[in-house]
Amino acid sequence: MELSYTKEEQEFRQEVRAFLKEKLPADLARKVKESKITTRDDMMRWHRILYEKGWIAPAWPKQYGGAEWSIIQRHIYDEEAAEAGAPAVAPFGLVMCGPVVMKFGNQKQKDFFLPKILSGDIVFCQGYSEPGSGSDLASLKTKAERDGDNYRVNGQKTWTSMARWADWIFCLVRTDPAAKKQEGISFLLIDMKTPGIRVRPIVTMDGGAEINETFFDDVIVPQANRIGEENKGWTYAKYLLGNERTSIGQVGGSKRELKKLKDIAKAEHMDQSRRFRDKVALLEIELMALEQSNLRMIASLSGGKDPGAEASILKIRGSEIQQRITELTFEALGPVALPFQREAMEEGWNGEIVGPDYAPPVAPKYFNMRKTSIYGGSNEIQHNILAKAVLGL
Amino acid sequence: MELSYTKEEQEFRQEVRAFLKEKLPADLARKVKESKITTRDDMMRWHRILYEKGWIAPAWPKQYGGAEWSIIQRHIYDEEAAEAGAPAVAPFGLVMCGPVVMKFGNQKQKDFFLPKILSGDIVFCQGYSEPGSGSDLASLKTKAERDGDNYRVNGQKTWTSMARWADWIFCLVRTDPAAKKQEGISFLLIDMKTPGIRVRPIVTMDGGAEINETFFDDVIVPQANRIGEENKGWTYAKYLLGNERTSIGQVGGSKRELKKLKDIAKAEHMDQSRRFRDKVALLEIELMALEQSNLRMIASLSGGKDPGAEASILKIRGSEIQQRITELTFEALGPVALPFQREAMEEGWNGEIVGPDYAPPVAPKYFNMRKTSIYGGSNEIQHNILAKAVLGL
Amino acid sequence: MDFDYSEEQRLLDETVRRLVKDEYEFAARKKYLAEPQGFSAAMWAKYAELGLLGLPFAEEYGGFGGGGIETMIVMEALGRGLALEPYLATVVLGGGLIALAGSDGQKSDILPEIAAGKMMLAFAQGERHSRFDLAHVETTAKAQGAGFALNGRKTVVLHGGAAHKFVVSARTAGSGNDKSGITLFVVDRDAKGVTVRDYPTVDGLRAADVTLADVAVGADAVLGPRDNAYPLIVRATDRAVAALCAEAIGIIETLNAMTLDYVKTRKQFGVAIGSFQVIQHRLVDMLINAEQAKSMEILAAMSIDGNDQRERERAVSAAKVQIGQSGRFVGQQAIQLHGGIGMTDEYAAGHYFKRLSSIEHTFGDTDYHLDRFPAF
Amino acid sequence: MDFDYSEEQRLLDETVRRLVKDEYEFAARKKYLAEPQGFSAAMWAKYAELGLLGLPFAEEYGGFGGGGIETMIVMEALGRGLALEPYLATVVLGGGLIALAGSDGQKSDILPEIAAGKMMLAFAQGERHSRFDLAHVETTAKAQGAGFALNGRKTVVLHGGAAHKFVVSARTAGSGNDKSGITLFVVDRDAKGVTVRDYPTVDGLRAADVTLADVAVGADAVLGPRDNAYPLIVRATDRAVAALCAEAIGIIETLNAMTLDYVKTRKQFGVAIGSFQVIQHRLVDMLINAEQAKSMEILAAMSIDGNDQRERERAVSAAKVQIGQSGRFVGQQAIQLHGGIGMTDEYAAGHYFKRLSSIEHTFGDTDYHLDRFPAF
Repeated sequence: MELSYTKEEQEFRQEVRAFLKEKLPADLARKVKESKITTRDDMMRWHRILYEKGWIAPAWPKQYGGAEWSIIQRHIYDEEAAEAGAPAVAPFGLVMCGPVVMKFGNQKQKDFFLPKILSGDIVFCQGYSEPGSGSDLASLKTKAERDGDNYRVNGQKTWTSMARWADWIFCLVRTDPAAKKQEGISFLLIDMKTPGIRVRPIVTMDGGAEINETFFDDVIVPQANRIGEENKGWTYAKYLLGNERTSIGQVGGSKRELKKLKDIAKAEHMDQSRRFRDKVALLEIELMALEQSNLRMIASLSGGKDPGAEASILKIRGSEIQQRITELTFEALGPVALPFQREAMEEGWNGEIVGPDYAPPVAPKYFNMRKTSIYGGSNEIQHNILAKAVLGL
Repeated sequence: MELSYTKEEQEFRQEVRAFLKEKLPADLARKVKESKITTRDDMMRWHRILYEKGWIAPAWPKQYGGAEWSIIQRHIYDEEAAEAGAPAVAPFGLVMCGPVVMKFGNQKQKDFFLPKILSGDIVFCQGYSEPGSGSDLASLKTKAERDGDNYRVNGQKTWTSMARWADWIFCLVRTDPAAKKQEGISFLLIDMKTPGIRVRPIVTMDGGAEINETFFDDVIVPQANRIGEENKGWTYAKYLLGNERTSIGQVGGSKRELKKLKDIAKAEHMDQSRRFRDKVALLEIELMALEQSNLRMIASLSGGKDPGAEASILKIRGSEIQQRITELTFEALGPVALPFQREAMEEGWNGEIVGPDYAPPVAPKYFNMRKTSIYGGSNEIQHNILAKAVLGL
Repeated sequence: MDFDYSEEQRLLDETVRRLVKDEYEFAARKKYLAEPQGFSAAMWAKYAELGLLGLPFAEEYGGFGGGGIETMIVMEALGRGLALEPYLATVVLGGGLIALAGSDGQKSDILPEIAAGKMMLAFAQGERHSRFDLAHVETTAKAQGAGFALNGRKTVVLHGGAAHKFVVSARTAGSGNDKSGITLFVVDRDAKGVTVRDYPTVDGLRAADVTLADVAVGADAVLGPRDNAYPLIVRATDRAVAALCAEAIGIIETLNAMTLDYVKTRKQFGVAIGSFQVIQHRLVDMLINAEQAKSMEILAAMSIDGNDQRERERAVSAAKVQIGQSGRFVGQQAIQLHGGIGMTDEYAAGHYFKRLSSIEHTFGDTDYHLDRFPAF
Repeated sequence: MDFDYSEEQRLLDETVRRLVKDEYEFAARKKYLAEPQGFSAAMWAKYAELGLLGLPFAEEYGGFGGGGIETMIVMEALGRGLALEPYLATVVLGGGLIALAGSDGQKSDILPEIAAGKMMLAFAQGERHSRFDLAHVETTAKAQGAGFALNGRKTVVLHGGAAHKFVVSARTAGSGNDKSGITLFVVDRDAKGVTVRDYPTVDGLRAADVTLADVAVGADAVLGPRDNAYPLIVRATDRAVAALCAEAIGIIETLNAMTLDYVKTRKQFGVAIGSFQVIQHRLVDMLINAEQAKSMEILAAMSIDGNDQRERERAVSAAKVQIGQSGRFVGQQAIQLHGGIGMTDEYAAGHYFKRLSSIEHTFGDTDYHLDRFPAF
């Protein structure tokens, strides 16, 4: 047993660190660290830098232009990028759709999509959830009817993150309404510029609008844009959901946010409060434990084992920790967190902030992070998964 | 709205207080306050004193020799008795079986049992639970077969508190094995001296033996000792379980125990610990809230409303509070709570105690009180009841 | 012992509940939010009409002599509708301070105007570094002629933007967070040197930063005892806390009802999610939290008019702790059980959750009140 | 980065797990409890035979040079069986102190004897008013001739009754809870003036009060630096805490397995109670608690041999906090889900629960270690 990294892994960490120091634009890192609103341009700027370095797709095989890193290398990169304040890269093409195209797409689809996902020329968004489907994803109703060489798609997707930024959407659609619910689903790639697609932003309670409703009204999609076989989409969808379970606990991001919580608490003299110190200590211990649990899982994965359902543990505790950090930051600030100053979170705003500079995002973030125990399979669903798959109940 | 008691109620409280001051034997009160083991003699000594005063059956009508107190008077008495350290009076005859005899028994049964329950000449115990029945009480298997004018009873009851002290047991037995599970049950009163009854103490993890297994091996019971109709026992059993729901939260006892926790904490200088003070404060606030909730329910009962399932709230929070008090007492004592000194909890023991005088019962009590969220319908069952009856789920 | 309302209280309860039910539907509230002051001028007039704005004042000042229970009844109802108007700021806090400590002149100048719906007040107390410490006052009032010159900056003054007058705490002696040396002043919003920066708060209500630059006030602007306003501030704030607890109960009960309704109708995997045992038990825990919190709300309301300061503070702080904890649990679980829809701005649950969070951090959070509650 | 055991560690793990499985069934444990010393002399001999008693010592003293991970492996297995023998007292604490700070003479006198199973040690440290403060030492050691005279009373000395020698902390200078002025002494149990009162503890193990009345010891009884044993005590205690964490993991995992098994077989209302969703989620929470605790157990074991004191204390205290919380949750829920049967002495769950509770209050409880963990 050995806690430390191999010499090669340590060198890799140095390389990552040097790269981040040199190439990560300071204004982007500041935005991330100050929880300001990042734009599509911000995201794509960083995408291009990673693309040029050859690091945009850490898990992709080299033959498709990926970095083909080991799982430990990916973990090291994630840690360093989170600490440095690198903006998130949209996962929908690189982590979700890309691997599906690679595994189940035909040669033409691979040739067309994979290079563009890498370069950022195509940004994907995800068309899974629907109003009413919630955790019961397979109950989806958006239908695609054959129409010559095309499908005619009608229906509605919801909670579509980045729909307004995306060039394409990958969609689960019902192609056989008579079949059992998992069996009549197909996996389509749809150009967002196709007539009949309408996107409506959903404002969330924190005042942001990261998510959208996406409406499909007689949208014509070539059958050539279907991945794999008709009515086998559920298989591809499940494959997609199984990817990248090791970063599901968001340890790197939480470590960065915990550090920020401490900075804010110090500035507010809350490090003098025994009660508050205890809460932060308990949270930090939970996070230490989660980090260790994550490392254990990574070590076991890199030893060739399948984490499977156990990754649900990381999702549950990880989301609770993310939420708790924002909860305590709100507590640290107290009454001065109450003014609602969304404009102060936007780039280029020059007005005078009420309270300290770090105040505006604090309460909205607490509100917004309630989502982490809901999305991606609610924590209740994760409990069900663990009960069944790990405990055999 | 008025928090305070009426003049009459205040006078009643004074009367109770004066009585307790005069009549409650100091050695008994000390035993209770020091959590020493009380004996059958202790209990019966106090029983006789209350009997002579006419207060042994607060809820019984005067025609049967009860005090016929209002629900508020009963609450006042409970509060004062708990604070003074009066020993518990066995509830099995007075609170449980007596009212069933009164309501469903025949005249002969009333004439025989009620005066003896009052005087203490008959102490009852309860034969409901069986191994395997748990929260699913109606699944009981002990059977009573007709044999001339008698029943022949075979089977086993468990968790029988006070079985070794009791003169009689009231039992649920299966008289029609073919009927649906609630419909073939009868309610029998059985003399514990009947041949074929064997009692085996169950030692619990705290080292005590309050509870027992009671075995019935061809026990002959006259049909005259059946309450009401054959196979209608479930109706009487349910009536019994509905009694005395207002004291289910054990507020009086918890107030006394909280006070003791504070005394111990002070003696151990734990009142100097901010963390410990906070825990005690949070617990006291929960108890204040529970007391208010209890008073609200009592006021509503005395206004003629039925608390029904809402009493389950008192059971859940009340048991949690009882447990938490013992948990914090254990914490307050720390390592000196670890020596196991059961003999020091018994009367007349003159040895030298390891650690402070109040140490011996602390850890055993913590262990023992885990039962409060299990017995009388586990807290999970109480949740089920509330979900169904109050929330309509 | 009696937990039933008197006939008058029952009527009041019915009146305000009906008002909120009829006039404060979620859609109506959205419209009120868009009004210039961020709340409904028409509702304010209705409150006046129904006598709510003078409720706690003596009859001679146009009031009805109501106490803690009456305020509780009103605040609970306002909580149910997430009402936006400055009832707490004007009636409970501003008016409350005038009623508690005002001179006859101040009372007859101000209270009837409040009761009539013509004047709004705000309590300019908090400062950037005061957090919840009521004695932390850096704003100064220096003697100047027969009166005083006020200098300082107050922040997150509830409904400061709508106020015609401010009750301002300022230091006439001492420094830092000395409990003595604090004096209250009644200051016109239009007085020279007063600048008000109005902004929304995260719960949709309004607050303001109030800057005082050499604001000259007369000796008659002093409210209550000179140098010794601290106990008065504590008392008024305790009333505000009891009122906030009542508002929180209105919110908690509404969220519980909303969530119960949702789980009964929302289907997943072919059945209502309320049929899942885990969801059922969660709702039971929300119910228990609500019941415990309600008990403490009532205790605080019953204690608030008493003269035993220790008992009053104990009850109020215990209530704020209990309601802070219950409210956080209920709020978070209500969002969780609603799932995605609960996260959206167009659905009501999130707004209730935000107001509940905001109440938790107003006039002392859970830790602050835990500190004030004497365990030993 | 590697969380797999080395081949040797794997073998050790297999060996001790098998030993406990074969020899420490619950029924066997009951018999061991009834032995005169309250544990199994035969098991102790087996531990010696398998090399477990010398595991952490250098080879020259009959040991195997094992570190934190090896101790973790053994303690985890002992936890699984709720083993009664004084492994912690003799090997980890007593032997550990000798190995850390003993003179060559002390090491060669004592360590081979421990390894051979012929000598047991106990650490006589705690006193009536010390709680968890390792610097609170009232026992005195006054210079007397070339040696010292020891006076004082130690309480709840783990396995003091079985010990042949005590390592005693005593004050050679300073007072109260000064960190300096503490010296360790090796004292024979048979020395004149030593009285041992042996008793069971609530978890079924044994402890003793050790009274020292003018106990004369030579200068060669001093263990480690004179007046400056405090850092040594902290270091040895940290090892004991890491070992206790491992024992706790053995218990937690056993309780989880036992409870899982129980809910799969126990029927209520015609179905296994494990089919109820609330029970299922509870078991998942127990699993998550166990996983988080196990992560911290490993972290503590890996850190314990390091020389960075701050890192070591941080890891050890974090582990004790996590395991204290997880252990309390798992223990209480295991009893709850077992229902009545879990409350009985004849069923194993209660015994695991009691030992877990006892561990929580040994060498610093959750609050103590939370205090030692630097949040800022």
